[in-house]
Amino acid sequence: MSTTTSPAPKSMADKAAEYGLKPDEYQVVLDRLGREPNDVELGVFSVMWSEHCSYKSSRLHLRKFPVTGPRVICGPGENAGVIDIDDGQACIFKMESHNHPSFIEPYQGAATGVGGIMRDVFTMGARPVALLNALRFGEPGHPKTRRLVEGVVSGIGGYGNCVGVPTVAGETNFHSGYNGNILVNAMCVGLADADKIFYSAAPEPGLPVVYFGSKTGRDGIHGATMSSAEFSEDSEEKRPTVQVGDPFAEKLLIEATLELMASGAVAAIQDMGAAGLTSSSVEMAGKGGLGITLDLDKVPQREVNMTAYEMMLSESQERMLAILKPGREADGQRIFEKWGLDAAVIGETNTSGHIVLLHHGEVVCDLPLSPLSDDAPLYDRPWVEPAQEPQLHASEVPVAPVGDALLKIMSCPDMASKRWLWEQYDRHVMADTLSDSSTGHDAGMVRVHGTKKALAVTSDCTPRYVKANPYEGGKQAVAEAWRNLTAVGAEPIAITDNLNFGNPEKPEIMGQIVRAIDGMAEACRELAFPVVSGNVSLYNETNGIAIPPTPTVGAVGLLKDYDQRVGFNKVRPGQVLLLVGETKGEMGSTLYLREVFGLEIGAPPKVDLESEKANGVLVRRLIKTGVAKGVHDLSDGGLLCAAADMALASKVGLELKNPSDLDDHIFAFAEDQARYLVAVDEAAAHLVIAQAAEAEVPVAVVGVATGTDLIYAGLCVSLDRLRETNEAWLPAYMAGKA
Amino acid sequence: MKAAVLVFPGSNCDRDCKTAVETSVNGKVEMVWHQETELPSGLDLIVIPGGFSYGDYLRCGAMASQSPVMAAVKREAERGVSVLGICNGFQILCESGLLPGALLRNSGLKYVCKPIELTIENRTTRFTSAYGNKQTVWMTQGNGDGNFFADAETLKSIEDNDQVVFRYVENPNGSMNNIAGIINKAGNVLGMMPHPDRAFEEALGSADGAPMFKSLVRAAQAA
Amino acid sequence: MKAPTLKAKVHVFLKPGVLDVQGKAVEGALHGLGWDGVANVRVGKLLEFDLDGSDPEAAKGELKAMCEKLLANTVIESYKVEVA
Amino acid sequence: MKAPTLKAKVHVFLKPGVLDVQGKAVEGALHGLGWDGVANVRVGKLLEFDLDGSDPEAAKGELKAMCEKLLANTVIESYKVEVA
Ligand SMILES: Nc1ncnc2c1ncn2[C@@H]1O[C@H](COP(=O)(O)OP(=O)(O)O)[C@@H](O)[C@H]1O
Ligand SMILES: [Mg+2]
Repeated sequence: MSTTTSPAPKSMADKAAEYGLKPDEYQVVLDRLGREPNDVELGVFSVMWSEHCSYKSSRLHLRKFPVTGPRVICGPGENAGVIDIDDGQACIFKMESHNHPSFIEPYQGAATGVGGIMRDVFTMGARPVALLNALRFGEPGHPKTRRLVEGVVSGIGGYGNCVGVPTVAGETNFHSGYNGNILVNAMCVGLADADKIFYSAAPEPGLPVVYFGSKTGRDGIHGATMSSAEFSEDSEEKRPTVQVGDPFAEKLLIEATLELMASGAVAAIQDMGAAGLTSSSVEMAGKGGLGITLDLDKVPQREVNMTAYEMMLSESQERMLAILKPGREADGQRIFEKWGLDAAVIGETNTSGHIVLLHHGEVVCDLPLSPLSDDAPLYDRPWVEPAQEPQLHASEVPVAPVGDALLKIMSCPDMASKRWLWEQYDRHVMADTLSDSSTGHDAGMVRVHGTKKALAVTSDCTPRYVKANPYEGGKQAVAEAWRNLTAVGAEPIAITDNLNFGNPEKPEIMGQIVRAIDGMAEACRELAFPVVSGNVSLYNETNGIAIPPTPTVGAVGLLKDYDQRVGFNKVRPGQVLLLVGETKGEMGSTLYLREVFGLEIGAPPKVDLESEKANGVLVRRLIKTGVAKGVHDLSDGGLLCAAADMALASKVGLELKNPSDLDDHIFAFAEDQARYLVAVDEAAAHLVIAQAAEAEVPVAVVGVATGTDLIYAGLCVSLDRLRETNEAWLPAYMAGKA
Repeated sequence: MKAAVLVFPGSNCDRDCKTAVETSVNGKVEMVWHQETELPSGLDLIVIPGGFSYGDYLRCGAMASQSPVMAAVKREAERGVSVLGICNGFQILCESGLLPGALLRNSGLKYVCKPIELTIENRTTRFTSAYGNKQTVWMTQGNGDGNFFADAETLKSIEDNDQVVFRYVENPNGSMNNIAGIINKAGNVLGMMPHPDRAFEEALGSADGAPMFKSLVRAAQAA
Repeated sequence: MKAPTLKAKVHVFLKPGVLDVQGKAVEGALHGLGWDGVANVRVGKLLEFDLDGSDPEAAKGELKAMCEKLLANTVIESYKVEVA
Repeated sequence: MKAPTLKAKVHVFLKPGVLDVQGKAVEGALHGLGWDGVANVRVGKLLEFDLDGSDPEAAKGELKAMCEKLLANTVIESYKVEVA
């Protein structure tokens, strides 16, 4: 066998370092190959062993997640997770980050993030039906923030709207901890028939490998390794060509892919995501235990004189790699032509166990596949128990007039209405949207087309809790997602996660990762809420400053009959408000402390998973039996803010009281977990109380719907004023006036 | 009712339109690919759906208006078949000259998606007869280029001929005279930015789109 | 052998009476940044491409046809073509 | 009295190598309409406006500053300025 080496002025070891391989990792390459790799081969190793593709720092800990369950069809390891939603139907979903690209070029970075996550979902045979996004920006006053918000939001809308998938939910936070590293996590949810799921493993030798979609250019070369490195001042200068998204091409790609699958021609398929052609071909052949040969001259190219290295590492968007069943090339041809896509048979599977690349008739890469996956670095990085914020005592909580505090919190960047943002997202295309960011529900809901079923979707994480205590914060993110699904009447089924952290080579950061995962895993186990897919984004640091730990949870639930759904938008005068769940008065790390006093202190609220479950089961029963007329979970800002949301969405006043022996400000703003505000008809209240007693779930009457004001402990604010306060901030900020 | 829904590369409300017609009036719907040169015979309605035909990259609707199927649509329109263009479909109708005017970038320069209230300005058309004396309707809309423009003379003639069918109660995009939807002089081609195809049952937040399809069924039966 | 090609430029811009919302926004933004001396901003499109052929006059005719048919919406836009 | 003004032109276009989705679509559409001889379509923006001042060289400097700050996204776009 012969390999050609490209002219290599530098030593290969230097190049390895430049491509992101550590010296000991490069040594493994040398040992396994028994020779020096050439440039192309080194490129393949470096991207396959990047943090982004190999999960080398997190893999060990990700194993703690429960990944099975009665409804799990396919857990982590494939392009996306698959769950059973009855009647032979499946839901496929995943969340993924595009943090670094979005910081550099917010529009294209966010747009291609949305495109990438959609491909992960339709690659498995699903039609995408809902999009979500979890965004974390720097503090509003930071000079870059406004432009980043503007760009990211229009990029998300620009892509999702054009492709025609509704964006139905998300979350948006602002904090100085993200000044140098914003987070853009996008989630896509799709639907497929459970017996028509497509996987990436090449099933047999001798099959044609087909490339289809857009042409390959020099976009984003080394994106995978870049997203595995820290930012420094000059990374904006050094960056490689930015990837540009073409949502129109993506739309064609979806239709063509689904049509190709329906034709029965597909044996295996994989989108070209990070590290494009390299990871897709290596994974397809590697998972199938086969080999693969590609002729790079056949790759549709957008630019002239592209090298093998450039083609293999290009991250041009909207491209797919499929392995067809024997003799089915003509089906492909017909379908690609119909949809106007570039396509070519670029190779074949074989039994060699190698990936062999030909360029201009020469072998430019010949690597055994097994070391690429089997010998991928796996690190048990040293970690230390993260510092934890101490539990606060009620006496340590400063007192503010309840009314001032409420208006401050409801108008703060995290709580202010995100209307400016979500009105740029098409939330209704596909004509199955039952609830979205605008409707007053704790989760987005889309119908399973043509049925009475609906999917409920949400994305949650409270980074300030995770920062104060990674373990409890990790638990909380999962619990809040579960609660949000429960609050609309859905059965929570499974989650995807997006773990965003700083540099794992620092023991304190690694400690955050480890403990947050521990907490999440614990909550997933207790709530029977397995993890079916996910993504890890590390090195979110600039000049040594890490982001707040942000393990975002995206969750999916099922409603068997969407007529039984509920929100907090239909509360009527005369209905009684019940608070389900116990209020001990958890004030640590609350919005109250941060927004009113500028204090980011205190242990976050504890998540008692048993009460979480019991309270949720009760609420779901109240919804199912039609007793609950309005439900809102309690989260940021506690009871009073939840009541404010409810009053605004239902356009009805609420008169609240404090039946506890806690001080009024504490009862109003404590962020104890596992709680719901539930509106019921007056006549039903005693029945609910009896049911709750039987289930040993604490419940208290806390008010009644009436009038046009929000009333509590001496506070009386009109809904108009409240609405103005809540709506004003973001549009004013974006117009440069706040 | 027998309807055809056109499908361009980049259409994304084609299925929505089909479902809307099927659900609200139990119509029979055929999907017609943009490269077809003939439409099925005996159609009561041709729907040009929303979306981003050809990515809307040059101008919204520009490339679609040149497609083979649009030549067939023009012929059918001349014969009096009902044509309904929604959102991108409205843009395509203007670009192809079947409706007067043009749709410019929204005055706020942003894509705007929200439920919106419309007044019914002309309830005598074959698209609106089933609205009875309902004064306003709710539908959602979502577009970046819904800002209706026509030169003064054209605008005057549109108004003089009662061609404005829907107006925004609150103008979301700078449209002249708050125009949300217009009809051609002959009364068989309607274009509108809001989506009746996303408002055909209460679960979607509004069923106010359904009477439009009911009106068309009536018209078809009368013909 | 490669056929001779010409370089085509097509400038498409909004007609004078048509409100240029993009231009207005750019103008507002420039003023906001302190460039008060800017006025009458108009935003147009400039398309550049290669065109087979060697006769610039014939090419111009083609370009005009492309504009009328596709590249410009003459209800709201005007165009200029150039060949080099 | 009116201050002297200059006519400014700013051409903003995608850097070479950056995928031009508009250009790609326009090219496809032109081919579809039978203009097969069209290739390498690139779509850019052309901004035209009045600018207070009488010194073209100084104006060019201003225009460049406007481009860097607002008119071009220099991560993916280049620009050319002209003053007349
Ligand atoms: N980036 C976003 N994209 C879409 N919707 C968003 C986004 N940010 C916030 N929203 C929506 O705004 C509403 C309020 O958000 P949030 O306060 O985070 O909800 P909660 O705390 O109840 O889960 C929700 O409906 C949410 O889906
Ligand atoms: Mg919530």
